[in-house]
Amino acid sequence: MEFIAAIQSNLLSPPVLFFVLGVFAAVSKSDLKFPEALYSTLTIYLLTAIGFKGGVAIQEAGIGAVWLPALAAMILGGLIPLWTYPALRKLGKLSMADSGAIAAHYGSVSAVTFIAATNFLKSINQPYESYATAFLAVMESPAIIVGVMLGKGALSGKFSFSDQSMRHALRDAVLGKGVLLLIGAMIIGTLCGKRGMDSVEGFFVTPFQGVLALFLLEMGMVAGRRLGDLRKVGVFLLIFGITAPIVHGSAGVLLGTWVGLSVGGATLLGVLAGSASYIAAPAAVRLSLPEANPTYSLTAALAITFPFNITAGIPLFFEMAKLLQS
Amino acid sequence: MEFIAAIQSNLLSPPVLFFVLGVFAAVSKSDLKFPEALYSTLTIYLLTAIGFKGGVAIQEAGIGAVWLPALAAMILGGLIPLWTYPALRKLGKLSMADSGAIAAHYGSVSAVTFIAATNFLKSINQPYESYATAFLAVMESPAIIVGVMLGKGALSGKFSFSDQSMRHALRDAVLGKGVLLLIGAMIIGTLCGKRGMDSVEGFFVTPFQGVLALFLLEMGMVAGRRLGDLRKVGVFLLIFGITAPIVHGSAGVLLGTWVGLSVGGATLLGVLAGSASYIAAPAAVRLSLPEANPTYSLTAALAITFPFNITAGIPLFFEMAKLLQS
Amino acid sequence: MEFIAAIQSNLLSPPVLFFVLGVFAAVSKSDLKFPEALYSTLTIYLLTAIGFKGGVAIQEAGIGAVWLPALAAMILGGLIPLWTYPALRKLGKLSMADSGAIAAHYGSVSAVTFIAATNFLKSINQPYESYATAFLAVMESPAIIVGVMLGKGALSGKFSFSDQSMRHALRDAVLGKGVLLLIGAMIIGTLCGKRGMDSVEGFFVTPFQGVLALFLLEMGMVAGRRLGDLRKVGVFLLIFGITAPIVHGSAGVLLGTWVGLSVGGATLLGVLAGSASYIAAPAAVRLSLPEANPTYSLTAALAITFPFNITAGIPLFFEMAKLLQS
Amino acid sequence: MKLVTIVCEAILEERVVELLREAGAHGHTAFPVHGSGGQGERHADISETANVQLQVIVKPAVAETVLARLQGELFQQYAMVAYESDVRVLRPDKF
Amino acid sequence: MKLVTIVCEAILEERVVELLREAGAHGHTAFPVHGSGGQGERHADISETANVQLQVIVKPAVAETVLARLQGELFQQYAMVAYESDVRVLRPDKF
Amino acid sequence: MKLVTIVCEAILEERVVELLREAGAHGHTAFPVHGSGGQGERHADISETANVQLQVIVKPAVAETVLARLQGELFQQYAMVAYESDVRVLRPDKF
Ligand SMILES: Nc1ncnc2c1ncn2[C@@H]1O[C@H](COP(=O)(O)O)[C@@H](O)[C@H]1O
Ligand SMILES: Nc1ncnc2c1ncn2[C@@H]1O[C@H](COP(=O)(O)O)[C@@H](O)[C@H]1O
Ligand SMILES: Nc1ncnc2c1ncn2[C@@H]1O[C@H](COP(=O)(O)O)[C@@H](O)[C@H]1O
Ligand code: NA
Ligand code: NA
Ligand code: NA
Repeated sequence: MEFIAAIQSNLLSPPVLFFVLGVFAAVSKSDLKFPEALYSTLTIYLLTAIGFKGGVAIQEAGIGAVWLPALAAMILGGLIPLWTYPALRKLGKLSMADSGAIAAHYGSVSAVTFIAATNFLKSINQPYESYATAFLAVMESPAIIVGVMLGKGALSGKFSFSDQSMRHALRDAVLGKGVLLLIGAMIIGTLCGKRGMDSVEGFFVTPFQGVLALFLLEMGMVAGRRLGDLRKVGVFLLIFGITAPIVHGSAGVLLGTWVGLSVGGATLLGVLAGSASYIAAPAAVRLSLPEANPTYSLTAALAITFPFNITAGIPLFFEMAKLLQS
Repeated sequence: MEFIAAIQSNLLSPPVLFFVLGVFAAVSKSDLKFPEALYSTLTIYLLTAIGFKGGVAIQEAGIGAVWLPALAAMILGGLIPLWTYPALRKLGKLSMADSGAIAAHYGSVSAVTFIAATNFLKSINQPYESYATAFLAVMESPAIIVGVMLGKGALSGKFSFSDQSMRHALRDAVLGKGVLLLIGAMIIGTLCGKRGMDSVEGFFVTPFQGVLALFLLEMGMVAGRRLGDLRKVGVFLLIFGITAPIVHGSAGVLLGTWVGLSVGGATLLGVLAGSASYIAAPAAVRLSLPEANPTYSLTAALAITFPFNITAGIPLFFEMAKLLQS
Repeated sequence: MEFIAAIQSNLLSPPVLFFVLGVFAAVSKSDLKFPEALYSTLTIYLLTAIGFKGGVAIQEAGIGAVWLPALAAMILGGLIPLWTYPALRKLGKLSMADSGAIAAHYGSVSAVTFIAATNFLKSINQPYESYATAFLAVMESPAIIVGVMLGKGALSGKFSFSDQSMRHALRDAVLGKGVLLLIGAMIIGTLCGKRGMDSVEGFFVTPFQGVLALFLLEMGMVAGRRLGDLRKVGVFLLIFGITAPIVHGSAGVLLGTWVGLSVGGATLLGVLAGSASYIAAPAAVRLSLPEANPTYSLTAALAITFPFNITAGIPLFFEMAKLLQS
Repeated sequence: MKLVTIVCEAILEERVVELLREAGAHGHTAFPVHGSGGQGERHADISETANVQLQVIVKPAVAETVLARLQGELFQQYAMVAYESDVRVLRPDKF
Repeated sequence: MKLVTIVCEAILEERVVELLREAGAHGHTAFPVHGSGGQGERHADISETANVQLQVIVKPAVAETVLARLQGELFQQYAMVAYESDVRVLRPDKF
Repeated sequence: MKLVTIVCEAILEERVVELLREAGAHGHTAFPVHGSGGQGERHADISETANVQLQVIVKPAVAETVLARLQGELFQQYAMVAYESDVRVLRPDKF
């Protein structure tokens, strides 16, 4: 009952509804188009805003409280490709490159899904560790590196670290704009603390939810354009796109509970583990695993897993965490 | 006396003054230039913001209170071209296409003029039906369709619905970004209601007036570049650009009063009827009536009628509504 | 002691730290890139916001209180190139054009440095004349005109006002977007006053500090890309880039105190005099003194003087003003 | 192989792309531009007055069709310029 | 007909357009670009370092004038590249 | 002199510029574009699907190297088109 109510309240929030509007705009072939500059600007804004807020939260909680769950989150991110990859190879009969690419996307994380989850928790007045943004920041890179190594043949010994495209992938995973802005803003937030926050709150906090809604309008259009590709990716990836978040999300909730996070914090770790990247991973993977078909990973991440998480996944992981900690 | 004061307070508001600054920038050939991406972003922002706010207002008022005046507004929009077109043909000796194009612009509406009018009402503490945005949304399309039909020879039987360019016009009038964002955001606002508004108020409400001022700076530049065209459009269109808003505005005020709107609401319907579109109409009309000279319609709408409405028209329609309902 | 604390508080503010992040992004060759449209938008926003706020302050203080210090500021701006130019010619052995170009940059002013200074004063609760923006506005142009004249050979009589490129420089110095937006918004603010401010505060004030932080992220990237040029500009310009702000800043503080400004106001005049332009001057100078190497002026202004002012210069000028007025 | 370049009002983009496809082109490249011409200045800041430049690599026969159709259907009524030049492509069978 | 392409510092745009008009061109097309050359890298994020590409279709004689004037008046002092190629246009009398 | 034009996925820009430099080009010009081709539509609104167009003026021998390396290293795996044409440049020794 409560679960249904939670889903409902999640569905009727501006970000989700603007996502639906974006899908409609794409499907109906409206002439609505976001300029590229707006998309990058929204990305830059969202990443610096959550990074900065997370940093302030870390400063308040103290690094001592953060490092253990952050380390656990990071390890989880790096491990996910290790079971995702063989599953895609064996069950999905996908190529090495495609399996590595998809594994990289699913081990990495989606910032927007994370924000939607914090909104959900706030809307039902569920407290959570607000330094959880740190998990988001440290989970972006490891899976990309591991996934690319697998996709390049690490298991069959074909892979070498000195490979030029591997160097590109490493640099992108570590210095790519996503990671740089998140971690950079987080460090700035940690250094500035509450006092710095007071000065920039009117920009990084006040309009945040509305900016997110606008961003999701655009994401809806991008996802809507990919709906036609659903047929191309086949039934296996469709099932994978829903099973993977459930499995990874459960693992995240379990791990979160185990390292001592609250119900809210464990939910967030579940959401992160269950989410798939579509900002950091695609560029790094495209450059280093060019044989992989980006249609597979992007369509699965953006047109299947993202909508699933934002509607059903978030409340699901929350109910799991509640159950586990009751 | 009061009328003069009302005009004055309207003239000394940031949006109007930024419009003037924009005109100056264009006329003085300053190197100030807005990037295209900024203009689209401002448009997207303003349309979603007023749509969303309107939707929340509709939810609060109940659809029962809205449908009748909205229907009246829609019909008025569709009717305006029916007298504007023959006037332009007979009195202005304009071609079929030009007459249809201008009629479409003047039957459709200007969102920015509407916002300026709500600002004016707020500044003099005059209450109004805040669901009036619904009128704005439903008045965008009908006149475009009717105007294009007339311009394509509907009166002389030359016109057919299966015409390819007519299909383009219909799609643009109904799925064009203006209508899509306005109606889409309105529906989202209706679904989310007050609670959704609370979460996005810091984006859709707090900075709204300032964003409008910035937008008008750009509109001023666009209008300023058209000032040179005033000579080309001739005296007839100059007179038309001031007569049309007065006539249509009066009709709107009358109709609004008749369907039971308050002084504020009737003023707004007057402003909508009296305003001419320069966002939705130009693209749809250009594609479907290519023989029409866009200089005529755009210069009249943007460089004559828009400044007239924003300075004199709004207080005029307000005084009319007050007189009528006193 | 206090001086150290002031520097520290200045260093740990979001704008300064985001600047550092930008430098890091450029130096580490991250793929972070701001779209051009975002940079222009931020510039337009910052200039209109400070102009408007300054105008409201002028209206509150009355033009009578503003004109004298503003005139003094303007004259100071025009004089600075007169000693900077010979110093660059004689001591730096730079060409006529290069000396004129650099003199123009250092006589003109940096809006962002000015804002950082007002932030600094606010953070230590030091009051200042809030109409000081007027100084910023009037100090942009004179030095550009004087510097260009010097660079074109005014001293050796080679120069003529009817020169085509001189006309370009004059127009750019007076109608360039920087000056136009600043002065335009200031006049609008003066006309609207407090009441106009109330309506647009949510846009021009609330998010201002955060927008500044974002802008400095971009400035950091631009400065970071110039770090490599530090070697090219040579030791002399390095020393000049730190000496000039100290000398000019001291002159500004003295002059400010002399015309009756408070400690805060004298600090701001010092900061303006000590700052070097990198928005208005570069374009005007490039067009009118093409023989000048822009690497010299831009690198000195942006990669040496700007970071110096924002970290050490601002607190230094403040301590000077305090000492002088105690 | 021929490179056909078309500069026209931005709102025509979709329609011209359709025309190119019908004429036998297998791809195209486009980007926003501004400019001036017989119909006056066209500024890029608002989409109503912006231009777009389309470039398409096609076989000579397709180039003929494209130019003929542009001339017949759009040249009279819209701000527009089109021209053709020779290019050497890799993988000519692709076009 | 000749297509003259000019890549130069963005702040020169107005001045080059003036030069083109004086040389006898009846229109032009322009758009922002970035790049690198003898004068180093030119990034598009701030207008001070951005480039612009101008394209203009003109009669061969006008092309000569344009290139000669560019060489004489601007090449020494600004980051700039210009080249010319042959194109076949519809309605040649327009240019 | 030859003008080589390359249209490819935006994320490849840095890598292609590197390749051009290695092949002997002394500069390049680039700008964002969108389009369609064998690998489907490429929209410019998000950088993941955006294209970039690179233009480079080089000596004929360098053009050969560039096209050969593009064909060998990138054509199989990425959305990409490249072509070459003749241009007449001012100051040919610059390229
Ligand atoms: N001579 C020309 N060279 C290059 N581009 C041109 C030329 N003439 C026109 N154009 C472009 O084509 C568009 C439409 O031209 P028009 O129909 O002559 O107004 C202009 O806005 C320019 O972008
Ligand atoms: N070989 C080249 N091929 C294409 N574009 C070039 C080339 N060299 C220079 N450019 C462009 O012209 C601009 C100015 O060149 P330069 O004056 O050599 O610095 C550069 O920023 C590039 O956009
Ligand atoms: N025939 C063509 N004419 C012009 N541009 C093309 C053509 N085919 C492909 N392109 C461009 O090259 C990109 C990659 O092409 P493709 O690898 O065929 O998908 C497309 O997105 C277009 O921007
Ligand atoms: Na994940
Ligand atoms: Na109307
Ligand atoms: Na100065």
